Amino acid sequence: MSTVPISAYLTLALVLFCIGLYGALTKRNTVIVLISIELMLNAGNINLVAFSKFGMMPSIDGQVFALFAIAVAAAEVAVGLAILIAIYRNRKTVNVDEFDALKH
Amino acid sequence: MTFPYLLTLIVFSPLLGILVLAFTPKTKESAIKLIGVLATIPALILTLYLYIAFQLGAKLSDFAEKVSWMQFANPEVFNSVYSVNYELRADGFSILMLVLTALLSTLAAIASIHIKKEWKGYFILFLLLQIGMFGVFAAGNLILFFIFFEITLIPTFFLIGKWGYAEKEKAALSFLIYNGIGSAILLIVIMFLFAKIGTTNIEALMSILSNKAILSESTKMTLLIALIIAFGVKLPIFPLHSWMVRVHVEAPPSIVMLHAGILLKIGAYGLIKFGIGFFPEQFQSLATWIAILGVINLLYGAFLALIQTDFKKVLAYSSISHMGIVLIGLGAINSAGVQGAIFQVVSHGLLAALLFWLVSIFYQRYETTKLAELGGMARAMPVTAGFLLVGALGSLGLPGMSGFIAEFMSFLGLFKSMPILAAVGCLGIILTAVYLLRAVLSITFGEGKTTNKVKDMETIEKIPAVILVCLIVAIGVYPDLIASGLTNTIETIVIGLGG
Amino acid sequence: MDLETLLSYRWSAMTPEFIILGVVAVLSLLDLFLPRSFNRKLLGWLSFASIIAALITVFTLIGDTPVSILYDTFRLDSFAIAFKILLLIGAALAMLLAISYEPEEKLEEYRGEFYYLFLTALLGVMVMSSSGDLITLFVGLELLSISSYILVGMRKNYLPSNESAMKYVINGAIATAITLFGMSYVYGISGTTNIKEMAAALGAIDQQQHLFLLALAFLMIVVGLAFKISAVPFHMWAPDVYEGAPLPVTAFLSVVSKTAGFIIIIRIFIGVFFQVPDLSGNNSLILSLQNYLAVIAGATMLIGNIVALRQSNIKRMLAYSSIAHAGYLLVAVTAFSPFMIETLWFYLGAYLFMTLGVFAIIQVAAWKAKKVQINEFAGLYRSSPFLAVSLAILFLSLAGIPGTSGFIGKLNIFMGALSTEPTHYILASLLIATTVISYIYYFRVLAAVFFRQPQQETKISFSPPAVIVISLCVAVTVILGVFPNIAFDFLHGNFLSFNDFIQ
Amino acid sequence: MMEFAWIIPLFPLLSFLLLIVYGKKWGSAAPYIGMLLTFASFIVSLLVLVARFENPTYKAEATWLTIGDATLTAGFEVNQLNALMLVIVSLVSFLVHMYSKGYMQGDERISVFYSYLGLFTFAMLGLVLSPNLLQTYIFWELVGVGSFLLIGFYFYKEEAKAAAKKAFIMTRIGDVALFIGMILLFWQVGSFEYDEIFASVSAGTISSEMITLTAILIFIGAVGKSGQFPLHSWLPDAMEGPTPVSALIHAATMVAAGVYLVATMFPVFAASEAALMTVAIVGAFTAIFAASIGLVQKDIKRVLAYSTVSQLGFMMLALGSAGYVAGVFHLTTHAFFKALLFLAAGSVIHAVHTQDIEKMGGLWKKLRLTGPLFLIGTLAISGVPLLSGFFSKDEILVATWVHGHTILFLLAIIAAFMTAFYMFRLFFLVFGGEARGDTNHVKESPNVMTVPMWVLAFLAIFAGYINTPWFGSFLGDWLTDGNAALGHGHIEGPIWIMGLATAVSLLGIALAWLIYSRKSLSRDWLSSRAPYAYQLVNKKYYIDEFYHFTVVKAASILSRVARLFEVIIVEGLIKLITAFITGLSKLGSRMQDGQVQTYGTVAFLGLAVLVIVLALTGGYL
Repeated sequence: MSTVPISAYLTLALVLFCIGLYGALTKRNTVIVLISIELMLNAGNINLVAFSKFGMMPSIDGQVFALFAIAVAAAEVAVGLAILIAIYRNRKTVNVDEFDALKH
Repeated sequence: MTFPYLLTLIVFSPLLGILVLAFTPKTKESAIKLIGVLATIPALILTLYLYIAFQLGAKLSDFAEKVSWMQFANPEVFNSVYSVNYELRADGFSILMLVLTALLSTLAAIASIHIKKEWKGYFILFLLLQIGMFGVFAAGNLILFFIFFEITLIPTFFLIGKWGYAEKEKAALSFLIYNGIGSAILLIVIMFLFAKIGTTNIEALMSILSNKAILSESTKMTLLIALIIAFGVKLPIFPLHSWMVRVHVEAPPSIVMLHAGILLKIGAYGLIKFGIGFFPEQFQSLATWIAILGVINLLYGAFLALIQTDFKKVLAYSSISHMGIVLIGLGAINSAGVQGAIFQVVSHGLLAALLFWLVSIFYQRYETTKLAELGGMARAMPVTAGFLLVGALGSLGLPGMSGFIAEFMSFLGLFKSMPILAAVGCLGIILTAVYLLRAVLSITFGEGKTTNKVKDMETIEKIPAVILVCLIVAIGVYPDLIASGLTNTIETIVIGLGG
Repeated sequence: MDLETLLSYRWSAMTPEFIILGVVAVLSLLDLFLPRSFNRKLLGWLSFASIIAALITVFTLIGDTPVSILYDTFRLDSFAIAFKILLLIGAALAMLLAISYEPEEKLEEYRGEFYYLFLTALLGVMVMSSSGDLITLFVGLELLSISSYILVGMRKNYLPSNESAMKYVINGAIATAITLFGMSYVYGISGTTNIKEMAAALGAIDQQQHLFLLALAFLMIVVGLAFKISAVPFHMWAPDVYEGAPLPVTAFLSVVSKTAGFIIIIRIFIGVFFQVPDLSGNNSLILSLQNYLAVIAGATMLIGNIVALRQSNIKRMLAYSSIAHAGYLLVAVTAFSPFMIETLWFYLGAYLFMTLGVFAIIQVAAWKAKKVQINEFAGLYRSSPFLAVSLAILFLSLAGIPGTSGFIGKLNIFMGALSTEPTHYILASLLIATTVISYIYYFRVLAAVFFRQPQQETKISFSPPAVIVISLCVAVTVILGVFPNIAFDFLHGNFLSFNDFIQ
Repeated sequence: MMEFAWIIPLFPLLSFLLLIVYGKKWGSAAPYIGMLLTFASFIVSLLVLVARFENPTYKAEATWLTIGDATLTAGFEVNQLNALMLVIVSLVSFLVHMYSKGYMQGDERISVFYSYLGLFTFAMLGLVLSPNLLQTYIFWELVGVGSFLLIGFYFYKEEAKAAAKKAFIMTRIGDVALFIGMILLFWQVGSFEYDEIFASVSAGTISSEMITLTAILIFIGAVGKSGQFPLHSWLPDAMEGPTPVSALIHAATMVAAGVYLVATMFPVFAASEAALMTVAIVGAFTAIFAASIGLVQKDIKRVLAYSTVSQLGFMMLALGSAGYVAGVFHLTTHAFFKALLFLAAGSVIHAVHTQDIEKMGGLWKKLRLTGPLFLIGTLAISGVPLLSGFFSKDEILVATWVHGHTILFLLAIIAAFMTAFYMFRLFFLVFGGEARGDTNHVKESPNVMTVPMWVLAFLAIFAGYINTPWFGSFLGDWLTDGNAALGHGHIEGPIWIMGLATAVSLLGIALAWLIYSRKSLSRDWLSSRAPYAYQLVNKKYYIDEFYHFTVVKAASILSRVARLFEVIIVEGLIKLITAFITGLSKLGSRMQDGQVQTYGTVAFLGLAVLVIVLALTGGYL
């Protein structure tokens, strides 16, 4: 089987993380923002898994950690969407930049 | 014989009054006033007892108290370096200040009859303030000193802000901020000493710091300058004085009696006990600057007092000017100077209290302190006018009153170390006479301007004035009355200064 | 693993968690099946009782430490106990506030959730406080976060509540992501998630770039956790969320959630990074990276205190003041003095009481008022001297005036900053300076409360739980201010300066 | 007896305290208390003087204040000089007390007046008794207060207020000089005691410059008190006070205190030629300067005031010319005849209720007693032979001549001539000719006022005989006995000086008679000759104006500068800081724009910055 060096996975994760961050900070649509956050979390997961397989001292812990992380991420986004729905009821918009009643 | 917990009793005796007041209903005005005044009496008696015991040769160590208070770090794991004790002690100077505090507090409490509203809150805060002041002078270590020092700020803030005159809130806030900055600097110094030396006990620090090896020269110098700034705000030293003018103008007179009488003196107290006490050599190398600052204070205050149109402002600037004398005395760094400074602390305390009490009396009747609107008081209220004149003469340094002794000794000291500067400073003596006479004569002499029919002082109003005048004259006529108690304090200081 | 090993664990160590967990389950079921008419407040009292019970059990656990079960994922050391005490007390008081909380639109139908989400959040923190493994730390953290997201948005039909929840979620999720990313690097280098093994593994490494990566991970984790303690650079959500959230939740966030942040910070810093040699190899990584923390702490204090000056809404003002306090606490972390944990514990404890007291007062005083503007507090002294005086004492404590616990706490931090080598003069001076600035806004409120006349006479109706909270907080604040040794002796007597942290 | 000298000042002090406290209650009884107590102190001082004749100097002192290792003492001393002064002071004071009973009749604040008199007398006697410089200074100031209070007695009059203030402040200027001189001496000698000072002066332990400096500083103090040029201008204004006060304070006692001080410190002065010279010059100049102003004054009291200044100048001249005895002698005689003159003037004013001599005239017939009394005084001061003034002034002239100050001698002669002239001008204008105002309701003063005048008149005539060229210089010998530093009891001078003095005084009188009584010369005969000179003199050489435009203006300008500094720098700095902080907080809260993504960005940027720094510094910061 082919061996891809760990550095590749790490770079991928880093790139993914940055993309996610970029999306989270720039997109107007809240749903997309939440998805971008998913990307960031998954970047972390990739790291974990990669390390657990190709790390200098491989161990199963990383994958366990990743599983937990996935679950957590799911919950987080679920809550996010729920709140989005609640706010949509009152505000009739999903554009994150319009939620600025509280400021200064 | 020993005096267990005498100092603690003195410091916390006002608590009794606070408790009683807390359970007296708001509506019982006369009762509240009475309690307020009575609550200051125990402290007065105790301090007098302390003073007499001390004069009869009780050892200072008999008064000291020490109880472990808190450990930052676990004493079993670390040595007890990081532990703070509750320790009180007294020496000649602080005993003197304690007596002065107790006395002025009682008088100010009597003077509070002119307070218009909400006596309950007023007296509770008043007594809190008294606790703070006692604590400052009885504190045996710097942290305790700082704690009480800060405790004085809070009641004063509320007393100024609630019972003051038109601009009261502004005055209260600027009082708080200035003194906050001062105490912040003080805290840094204290904690630095604590962290680096491991104790804040005043005597211990004195002995440890006298050792050259501890702390570098420059560090000591920095600390000293920090201390001078910290206490300079309180004193106040030019140019840190603008808050004090505001307070003098806006605060209720009975509080100004305490403020000018005691609180400002905490600055001098700290400067003498810690500034000189801890860093004598450094202080010596700064002496010239201190003296110059003193002369500046003296003249600057005097010149500004010369053109004020509000009597309270005149008194405020005269306070600045008089604190200059303290600095001059300290700058002289010889026994005469230091003693002069201490005398000035006491004497100005009494005189300022007297003058502001009189201000309160005639403000009560004329509703103004503007020089332009007053005049010819000597006809309407001869007694008040007389006292006012006495007060003015006292604070312009008329021999036979306490002010002269202080002025005389301070200048005596300064003329030894730096005659030229002293000669310049003497201008201040003339100016003082000029502005005080200008102000007081335009109030008392001349044709009466105000038309309100007024009564002269009531008997109750006379009590504080008479007591104060008696003390002022007593000190002026026989200064050894208090000088004798100070000898060892001054000796230690002067020895620290190296002769 | 087989049953024996399972049974061989001393589960008793987890009793408090079990109690909370059980009550959560019960509550959710009850809430589901009980009829609408049933007064949900009783559930509140039930959960309060459960917290108290947990607290008592925690006290019984003092002494036989450290206990470690489940392969060290759960460890009960003196640190865990000490902080659980704080957490439970804070949660109990916050719960009292929640019970007496009455927004103008009734939240009857979801009052139940309100309570057990409180408990789940609490559970998360408790797990964190005694977890010996990155995974449990992370899960606990998220349990807390997710519950509190919902709590913030609890007032469904109240727009600010929704909005603040939204902001909280987005920021929180980003923070989580950053933290996770950082953690993944740490795991990658050490090859384990168990803190103790990590410490061993990391202590051994010598490769430059690994250390560099660790430093990077350190910074990411710091920034990620800065969100929880609302410190620079992740502080900006705090004012908005504090303003929008229901008041008890605000209280909960500013106390329990902040404590949680510091718990995880200490766990990771001391457990992991303190063991790592720095790039030069002769010093601990955390010590050589102190300056980064110092910068963060300084910036937090400055921003918190300075921006607070302009706030007209008291909840926002308190938000900034809580940012400032995070800064003060970070000073202690930065200094890393030998008695850092005591310092943090004491300060968090003091902070807990004064903050909750203040929020309780606001809840009582601003009963009807939708928005809580500072000038609406004018003349509070007239309408209720009790509230006014209590507020004064608590504010004095927040401002660090002697005679209150706040002063002792600050003194402690200050001592730490000055007694260590290298001495943090600048940080200490900054702490004091910003404290003086803080006088301005605290005392401006007091000036309004005491010196001004009320605009309109508002009848204040006291609810017993809130009054209990207020009096308790004031009492403790003063007592700890006058006799701090009550707390210190308790610490020193029972936890022996936390030297069982990693064994 | 002398060991009880300390009791002398206590009587007036007692009267002061009693009257200030109970005066209101006792009302009309007040004067008697005052008189009684001052009389008591007069008797005691008389006894002390008698005792001093056979016994040596007595001195007693006790610790007053300990400063470090130095201890200051307080006590009292009885030597020739102050024994003499005690009598003069207490006597004049007693007489004035008595006189005031009549003069102040009907004033509702008479008790206050008497209490002030008591205070002053106490201070003056204390001053005289002081054995050391510090104590002298203390009473010196108290005397000033006494005078201040009495000048300002009519407090509702703006002039009185101004005069009182002026008096206090101008003397204060002198006092500060004295203060400095005193302290400088202390650090030289290590003590304030006179005898120790003199000892170390004679021992030569003090550098001559220091002696000169301190001597001159002390002399400035004297200048202030004795209204010498340039600090003289308060004295004429002080005439705003009640006339008895002018008699007591501003003629007989306080103003003489300056002379007394110089006399007491004479050994120090004697040790420095320069100091003596200064004293002499200032004295002589003042003498002629004041006399010239006296020529044109229209206010009866002001004429006397300027004559006082000028006479004090004579005394200073005497002391400056080493004529210790002459100085003290003139001090004594002057005390009597000037007090007499003032009291007489007072009784005139009492009668006609004006002080403007233009509105008087022809009072000789009306005031049968006052007239002659005034004449006696006038003759005495003009130095007409056989009256006291003649002898003392002669002594001074001799001393000046012998000491070799030819110019000063001339000035003195001219001054003497002027004295004679303006005094008789005054006399003729007031008593001679016809009434210019309405004089029908004018009546003689009561006995209580005339009796003291008789006593003084007696002394004004015969006091001179205690020290004459013919019947032996008893006073001088006694004063200088056992104290070489004070010079000889009697200085032999050429006999023609006496003739000259007599001549000029008679000349002055004659001229005055020609112009004002016989009117053979028109009144503006002289003034029309030199109008500018006249103007100059009439305006008192514009001294007050000069001060107003220099000192006062300077002070007020400085004050304004200080205020500007206060407003701009001190307050401004604070405003700047507060503005800065509020600006920062404004910025901070503006950044909080409610956009959740901004918050995220900030966090990210924060992280980025930290990471970049880490990358750049490689972990070390």
